[in-house]
Amino acid sequence: MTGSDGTATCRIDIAVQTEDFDVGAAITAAAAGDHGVGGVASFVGLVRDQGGGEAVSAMTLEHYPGMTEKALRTIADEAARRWPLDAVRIIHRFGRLLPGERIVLVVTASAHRDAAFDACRFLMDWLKTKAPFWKQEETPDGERWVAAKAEDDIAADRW
Amino acid sequence: MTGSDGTATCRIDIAVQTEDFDVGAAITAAAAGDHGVGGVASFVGLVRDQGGGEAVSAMTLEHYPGMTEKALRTIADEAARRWPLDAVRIIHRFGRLLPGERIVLVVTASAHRDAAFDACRFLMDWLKTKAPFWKQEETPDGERWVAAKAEDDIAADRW
Amino acid sequence: MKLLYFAWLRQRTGLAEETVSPPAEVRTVAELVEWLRGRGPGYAEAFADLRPIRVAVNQEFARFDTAIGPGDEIALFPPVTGG
Amino acid sequence: MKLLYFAWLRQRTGLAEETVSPPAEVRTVAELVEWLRGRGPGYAEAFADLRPIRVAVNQEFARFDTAIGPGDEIALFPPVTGG
Repeated sequence: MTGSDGTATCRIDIAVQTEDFDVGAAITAAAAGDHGVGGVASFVGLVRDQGGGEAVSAMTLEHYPGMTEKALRTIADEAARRWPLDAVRIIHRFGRLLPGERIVLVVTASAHRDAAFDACRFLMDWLKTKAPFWKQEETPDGERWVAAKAEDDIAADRW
Repeated sequence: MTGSDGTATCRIDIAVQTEDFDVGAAITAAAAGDHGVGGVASFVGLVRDQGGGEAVSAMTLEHYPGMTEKALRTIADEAARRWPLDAVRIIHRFGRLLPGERIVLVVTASAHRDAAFDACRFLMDWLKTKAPFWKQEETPDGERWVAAKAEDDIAADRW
Repeated sequence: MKLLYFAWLRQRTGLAEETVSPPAEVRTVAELVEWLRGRGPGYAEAFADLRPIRVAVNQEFARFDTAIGPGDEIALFPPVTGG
Repeated sequence: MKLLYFAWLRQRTGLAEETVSPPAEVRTVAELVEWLRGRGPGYAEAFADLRPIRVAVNQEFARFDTAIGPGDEIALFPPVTGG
């Protein structure tokens, strides 16, 4: 979308919440009222029933209230600076979640699909290494904190 | 998802239709009942209100009934062969559509986000060059067939 | 032999589909197109330049040198632009 | 100075947050952690190895050599694992 002053504007919406979210509504909203949008990319992250070779019966996400929204907004701003985006939507849950439940949603809208795809993946990669969330899994052997993955740092660093 | 015989199975659903579709339902269905899914990537393509520097008031998608579903299924099978996917959903509309209306949806579900992202983008790239659809735009100067883009061939060939 | 035309090829030939019986020496898509060109000015114009034309034989993408026979379904169309 | 601990650092220190007044010579995150180590065995154990510990100062990612002062909010936590 181009603003009345000729500069590109990007709608950015960030939410950090315990409740589930409506994926279809978020994707529809990303393009709503802007017929310049040609593509909306999105990613939903879900709780898996296994991790590190063990069964996972539940996952608890801890976060840093106050910093979390700021960190997500910084990441979204960076995406909007790098790609011609019309809208970015990030929703991240915290608290205790069961396998199959949604954890995170990232939505990007752009005139062109390459920008939407790249920005969506960039957001997920940066979010995994630059947003203050920590996952604890419940397994048959007890609770354990999920370790950060070296591959996530590599994925974040390529952008 | 791993089948009872130990081999990986991927649910593939293809639809070619005039009606709009429910994005949220399709994304939810891609992970439903399979708690091995850790990520669902998706892309929605929409009719833009401009193309080639001209205003576009409507777009008509023509396709090749009989071949279209087969071609989409071949592309989806190829994605399932290349990446460890749990589900692929492709919905493509035909007929006359207005700016802002959805044209296409591609959804991929996998244990890991890289596979979901890569497969989703692969599907869109191949769909744009290997599925028998043709777009005609209505502009102030009349109707005109959208020309194939060299960059779409390049995008399809990199996979 | 069933022929199908899409997009501007449909408009230029004035036909969405037709059933034809070309002579036996028409054994490839290229030979079919050459034979079609002789059927009238609409065909000659539609097939004047083959570079922007693509082919499917029996609902699979094919080439101008693909062999064809009497029972085949052959579609001629511009490069696809879906998605 | 407000300190926050997350994930296993919260569990090992037994605290989610606390307000401390370290001596004036504590001018960086590293010096703060060194000072915390002397406060008891729980702290000493939690901060025995700094490699898996990350830092935020005033809700922005920082480093162990980042300067800090009395009014700052300093968070200590393991590498993040969201998404």
